[in-house]
Amino acid sequence: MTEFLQSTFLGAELGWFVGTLALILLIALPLMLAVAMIIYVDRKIWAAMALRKGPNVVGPFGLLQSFADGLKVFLQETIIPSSANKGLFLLAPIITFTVALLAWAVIPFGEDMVLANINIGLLYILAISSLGVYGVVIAGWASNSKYPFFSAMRAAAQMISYEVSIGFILISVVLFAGTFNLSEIVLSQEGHIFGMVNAYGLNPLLFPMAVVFLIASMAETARHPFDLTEAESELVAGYQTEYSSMSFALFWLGEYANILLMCALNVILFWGGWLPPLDVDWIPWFDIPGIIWLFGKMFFFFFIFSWVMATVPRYRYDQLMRLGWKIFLPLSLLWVVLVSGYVMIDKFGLPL
Amino acid sequence: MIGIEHYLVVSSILFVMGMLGIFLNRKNIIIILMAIELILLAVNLNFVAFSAFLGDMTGQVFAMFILTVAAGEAAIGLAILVIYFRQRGTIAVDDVNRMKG
Amino acid sequence: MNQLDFPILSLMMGLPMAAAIICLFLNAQAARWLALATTLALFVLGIVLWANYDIGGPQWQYVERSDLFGNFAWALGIDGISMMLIMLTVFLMPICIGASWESIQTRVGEYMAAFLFMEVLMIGVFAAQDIFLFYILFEAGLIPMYLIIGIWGGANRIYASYKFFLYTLLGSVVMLIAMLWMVQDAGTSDIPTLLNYDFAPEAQTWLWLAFFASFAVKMPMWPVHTWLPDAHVQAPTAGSVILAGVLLKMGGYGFLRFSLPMFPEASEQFIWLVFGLSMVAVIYTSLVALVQQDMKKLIAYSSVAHMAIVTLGLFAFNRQGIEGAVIVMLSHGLVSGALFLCVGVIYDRLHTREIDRYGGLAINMPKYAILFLLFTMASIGLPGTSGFVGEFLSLIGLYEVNSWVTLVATTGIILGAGYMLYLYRRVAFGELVHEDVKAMPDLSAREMALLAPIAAAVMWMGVYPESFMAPIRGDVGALVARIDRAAPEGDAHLKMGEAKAIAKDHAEGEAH
Amino acid sequence: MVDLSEYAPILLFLFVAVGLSTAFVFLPMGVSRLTGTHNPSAEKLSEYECGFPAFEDSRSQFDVRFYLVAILFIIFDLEAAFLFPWAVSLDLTGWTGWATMMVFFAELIIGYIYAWKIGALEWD
Amino acid sequence: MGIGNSLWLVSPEIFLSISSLVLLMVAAWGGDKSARLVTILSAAALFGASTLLMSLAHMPEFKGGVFAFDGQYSMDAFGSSAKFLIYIAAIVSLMIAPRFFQAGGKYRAEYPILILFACIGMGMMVSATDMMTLYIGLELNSLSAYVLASFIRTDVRSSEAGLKYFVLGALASGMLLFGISLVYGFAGSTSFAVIGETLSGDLSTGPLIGLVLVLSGLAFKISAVPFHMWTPDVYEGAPTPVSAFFASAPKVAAIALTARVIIDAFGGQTSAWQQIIVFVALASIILGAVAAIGQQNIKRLLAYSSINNVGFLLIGLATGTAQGISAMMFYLVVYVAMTLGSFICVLEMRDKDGRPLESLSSLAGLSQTRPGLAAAFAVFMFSLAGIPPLFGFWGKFLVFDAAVAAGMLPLAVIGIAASVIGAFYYIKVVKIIYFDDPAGEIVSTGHKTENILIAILALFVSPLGYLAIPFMAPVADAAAASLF
Repeated sequence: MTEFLQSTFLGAELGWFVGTLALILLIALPLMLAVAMIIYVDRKIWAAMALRKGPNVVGPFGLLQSFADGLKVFLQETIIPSSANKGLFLLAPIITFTVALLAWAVIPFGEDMVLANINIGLLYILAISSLGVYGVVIAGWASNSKYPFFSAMRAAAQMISYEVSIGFILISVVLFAGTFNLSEIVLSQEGHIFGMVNAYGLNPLLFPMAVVFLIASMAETARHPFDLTEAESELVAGYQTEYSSMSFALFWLGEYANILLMCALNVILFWGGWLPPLDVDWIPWFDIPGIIWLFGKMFFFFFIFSWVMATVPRYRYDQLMRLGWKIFLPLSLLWVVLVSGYVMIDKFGLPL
Repeated sequence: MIGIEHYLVVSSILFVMGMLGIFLNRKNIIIILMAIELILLAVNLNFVAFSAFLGDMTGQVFAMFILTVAAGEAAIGLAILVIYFRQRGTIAVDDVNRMKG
Repeated sequence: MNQLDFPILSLMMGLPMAAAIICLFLNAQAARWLALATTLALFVLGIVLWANYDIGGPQWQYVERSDLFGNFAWALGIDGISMMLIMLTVFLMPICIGASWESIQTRVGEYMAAFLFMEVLMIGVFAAQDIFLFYILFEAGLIPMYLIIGIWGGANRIYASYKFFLYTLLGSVVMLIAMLWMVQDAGTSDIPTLLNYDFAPEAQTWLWLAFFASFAVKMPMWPVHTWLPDAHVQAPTAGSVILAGVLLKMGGYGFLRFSLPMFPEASEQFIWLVFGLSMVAVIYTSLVALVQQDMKKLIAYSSVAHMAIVTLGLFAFNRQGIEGAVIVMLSHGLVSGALFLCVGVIYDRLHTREIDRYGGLAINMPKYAILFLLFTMASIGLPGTSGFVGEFLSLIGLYEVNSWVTLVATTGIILGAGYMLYLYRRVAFGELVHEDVKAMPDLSAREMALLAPIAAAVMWMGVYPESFMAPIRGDVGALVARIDRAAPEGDAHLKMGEAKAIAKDHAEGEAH
Repeated sequence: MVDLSEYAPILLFLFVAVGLSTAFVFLPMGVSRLTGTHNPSAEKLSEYECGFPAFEDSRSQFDVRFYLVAILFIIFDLEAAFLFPWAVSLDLTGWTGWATMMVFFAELIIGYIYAWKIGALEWD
Repeated sequence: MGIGNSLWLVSPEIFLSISSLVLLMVAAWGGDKSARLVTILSAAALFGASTLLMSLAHMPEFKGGVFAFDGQYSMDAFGSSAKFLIYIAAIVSLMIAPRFFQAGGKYRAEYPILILFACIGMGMMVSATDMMTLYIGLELNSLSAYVLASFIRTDVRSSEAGLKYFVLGALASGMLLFGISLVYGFAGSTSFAVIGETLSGDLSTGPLIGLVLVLSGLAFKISAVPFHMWTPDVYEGAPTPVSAFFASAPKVAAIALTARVIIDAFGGQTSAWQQIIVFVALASIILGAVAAIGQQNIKRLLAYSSINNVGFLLIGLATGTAQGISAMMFYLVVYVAMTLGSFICVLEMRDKDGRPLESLSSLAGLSQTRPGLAAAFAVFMFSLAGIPPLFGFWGKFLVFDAAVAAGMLPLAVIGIAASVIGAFYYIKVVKIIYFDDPAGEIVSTGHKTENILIAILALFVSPLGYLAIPFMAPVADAAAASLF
């Protein structure tokens, strides 16, 4: 699209600008739409598992429920507590949402369907998602209220605890893929298992990491069962307690955007991204566009997220930290050694 | 086009800001820690810019080392600060005067 | 090795060193006896040294040398001048120990150790043949002296000890730099070699000043003499004796050994400075001495005046002047030491040094009065005492150079007679007014034993100075020959008389 | 110099994202004024507490273990930073590079064990 | 040079690293009960490393100095001798620690391990021939040192010392790094040798600023004026064994490092660095002397004394000649002995409850209550003042000799004249010990280890030390020669 616009009257630079802008909006706007819908899906799934109906009033099957909620919060009054640090208070949701959007810049939706095909995409994702902590901490701090503050501390500690393990897990993948570029990581999974299965996740060596990553990504996004940050019984609504109107909604949006991102990462890193599950020609997998495969897989993972939320009881905070520091971390450390050793033997043979 | 001198100017500004942050700051020790990080940032910018300019990887490797050490430094600094805070109950710069020099 | 075939100088340094260390661990009485025995043994060794000294032999005798490392050697050796000063040291030391026998009651072991250590250093300074060895020993004296003044001194001892320490240190560190440069330039730290090394005249100026800074303080010359009265007043008697008797001589020895022969041109160049300062010293300190109420202070100021005579004599650049200066040094060492002892004697009885508290001592302490008189006269320079010989020779020599300076110096001697006689009158004559003074006993046997040898030596030097002049004659000759090229033209224009037969001995004496 | 043009879209994305979120935050504030829902009162603006005024400073001293977690995170995350370039350059460095990193890893693990043993990882 | 050979060359450091990690595990499992054991083992490890170092240094193939790791690291006489000194100082710091900490509460096993870490860092510092090695070594040392300074967590002064040391140390590292980055940019390499070759002729502004910043950062680490301000506070606040350690081993490392940087990397730029070093040296001597006069705390006094001594050390460096470096190395040995001795004497200052005393006035009359300790203290003070015949004089003598030989007479004259100011406060301490009436505050009896150490150090500093000159001088000369 960019090249096409550059060839028109807009010229090289303006054409690039307009084209890129269009691409960005093409990512950002559907993303917000997707978030709205996924919230609806989420609620529906919980409802189904609890043998309830879920949203079913607004629109057909309640499909427009999220939009109604959106409109409601949009028209609400924005309450800024008198004791809050005003600037920071308003900055926090901006950061959260910006960061949540920004990570999508390097996600490959299909072959060559990526906004910025940078060579260190994985590192970029890691860096950007780390920034998310800022939004939470600033929100908790700026509210100048007890519960948001505690929640922010918990959230920060939780997010960084699991980020450590995630870092090591990513290294395991990178060791296999030999690159940080997300598209290349996806492509390197093509026929990874016996030349047939397009997934690292089924590699016996990486499967545990895939599981750990799935759990860690729940913890990282503070999803149930790790939603200690907004444990209602203890902390009211967590760091968002003092927020209202769209500021509140932005946290919500950001959170779900992050959940989607984590789903996407799970898919891209371990389950073949936009590739069909099996690298075989006798089924017309490849006629289905990659993006559908990607979304389908993501939806599957989101279903797992939702499922877990509906069924698993919440962790205690000490259990949460123990899991992160005493189980996942040593496990992922060990796996880096194992994977790198395997990769080395694979490449160079035994050192003798 | 942006050349090496632009990077140098930016890093120098960062460096000076860090220095001023340390010397002019009379409020909070945390700000000093941040100023130190700013200085290290300036250094890293320098190293990476020079590294790219010279086509020599040493600078980037050095930057990695600096990052690591800066992390260790920040960790130890925070730890000491916590100890100090528990003793004194304040982290204002002007209160660090139990010993007059 | 030398005429005795064993390293007598090292022995003379090692013996008191060992004794000093042992003293630290002994009780009071044992320490006293050990110190006395050691110093007496050293005195005997000194006599051996003198007896075996080959007058007219090589300039440096008893030479011993072992290279230790780099630019530094354990090199010892003496010429006549050194020997006389060593003799002075070993002669005074037993007396010092004796003087402290009863007056020092606290920390006796440490006290004796400090004195013995001082003795090591003093002998070493006069015997050192390596310039750095000289410096180390020269400087090291600070530590024991600082402790002696500070621990066993009077009420105001701390101020005095600081002043003593810092003045002398400041003077000598600059000298160290000069020494470093000299060794760098000449390529050797051997003093005899350096004595004959011609430094560039421009360099000499700076070097001379650096040495001057050290020796002038040590000497002490006006205006850097102010540490001396303080130190003397506060030091215990024996400390004063050793300070006045030997330590001050280090300054004079330094001029004689370093400044003059090594930098003759610079010495000549700065003759005005030395003369100027010395003249001021002679007159000014004499006047100050006149108004002193404290006996020790008075004697201390007289020392400054006497040392000014020494510098005047030394910088006369001729035989009479230099020989006279050496004799004044020896004489002053004895006399001022004796005078301090005299003060110490009555101080021990009354615990005050204030002159007005005494008076009429001639009545109840006749022996003391006689001896005190003898030393007073010697200090004034009465013929027949040692003081006369030295001062007379110095002034003769000085007269050849500058008659005006001589005039001033002579005036100083008259003033000296004034304050010393005034002191004596106030202490010894008049009525016995104070009851406590009346009760003072005369000299004890111990005090007699301390003062009598000095009196004998003073008389000997006054009556037959040749005993003391003979060993130094050759060395002074060598020195004069060395500095002759820079000797200033005098204003006296003396005319040489015909050589008589009797002068022949002298001529031969000079030839060696 | 390195070609950074691939990053230009990200920069543009940043502007767009910031613009979007800022708009989302501030637009409702304007709208609420227009619609008249903007109606602050002292009770409404006070910070949340269970129906009574807060007793204490809300930013009270909290558990030091949060700091400990932060410190541990800094350490481990930075160690991971070393692993990233190593992971993609094993082809070049070979067994030597691998062994070197394993030495590094061993030290890291010793530090980890130490932290574990002295109870830095305990939460209760 | 292959990697195996390189590893062999750094075997002392590797040995220390492995030992320290093993000991860390011992400490983790044994807890505080194992503190004493860990201390002993650490000392043994340092001893082992010294032995290893000596045997390496005496191997014929390493005699002339060889590079390891592609010129990042140099195994030569200079580094070896400095390292040896560092290890010795560290062993002493270990020996004096347990008693001190036990008196004030608990002794923790981390202390010896931190000392070991610092030693590894210092070993790297003195052997570094590349800015990167330099930096890593420096930081390894510094980070351990920050923790050591605040080792008594319950003492507000200790934590404040740690905080100050940390803030200013980090600032110094920042300056040093910025300088290094500039030098790297303009010289195109971080290797000392390459920098030395590239930076010749007149310097343009960029590398000049780099050079100045590098020197400033290093001046911080050696606590030279005008970057000395942390020293008194840190020395006062830190636990005394730690102060003793700071004043000895890291100082050796930092000075040696500075010398190597200056000679190897900036050797061609004598005019650029020499005036800086000369200024810093003189300023350190004078300020170290003047500022010490009013101090009432013995540890602060010793801190100023160390600043003062750094000035003298830098005089040796300022000459830029082999003789000067040799003199500097020699002085370092004597300095370490003197300063360690002084600090151990300070350790002996305890009241009847075993609490440490630090004020000068509590020393009053020590000569009557503890004559042996007093004598040792006096020996150290006089030696620090550079009064002959004590060994401290010889160090100063060599340094000034080198300065004179290099034709830097004004430097020598001002420096030595300023040493007299320094003498003032040293003799003040002696005055308090010997002349004042006993204050009776120090009533503790000596501790065997400390007494033995004091005796050894005092004997070394006493004139008997001169006997060691024939053994030390060739080592110092060889060390200096290996730099050129």
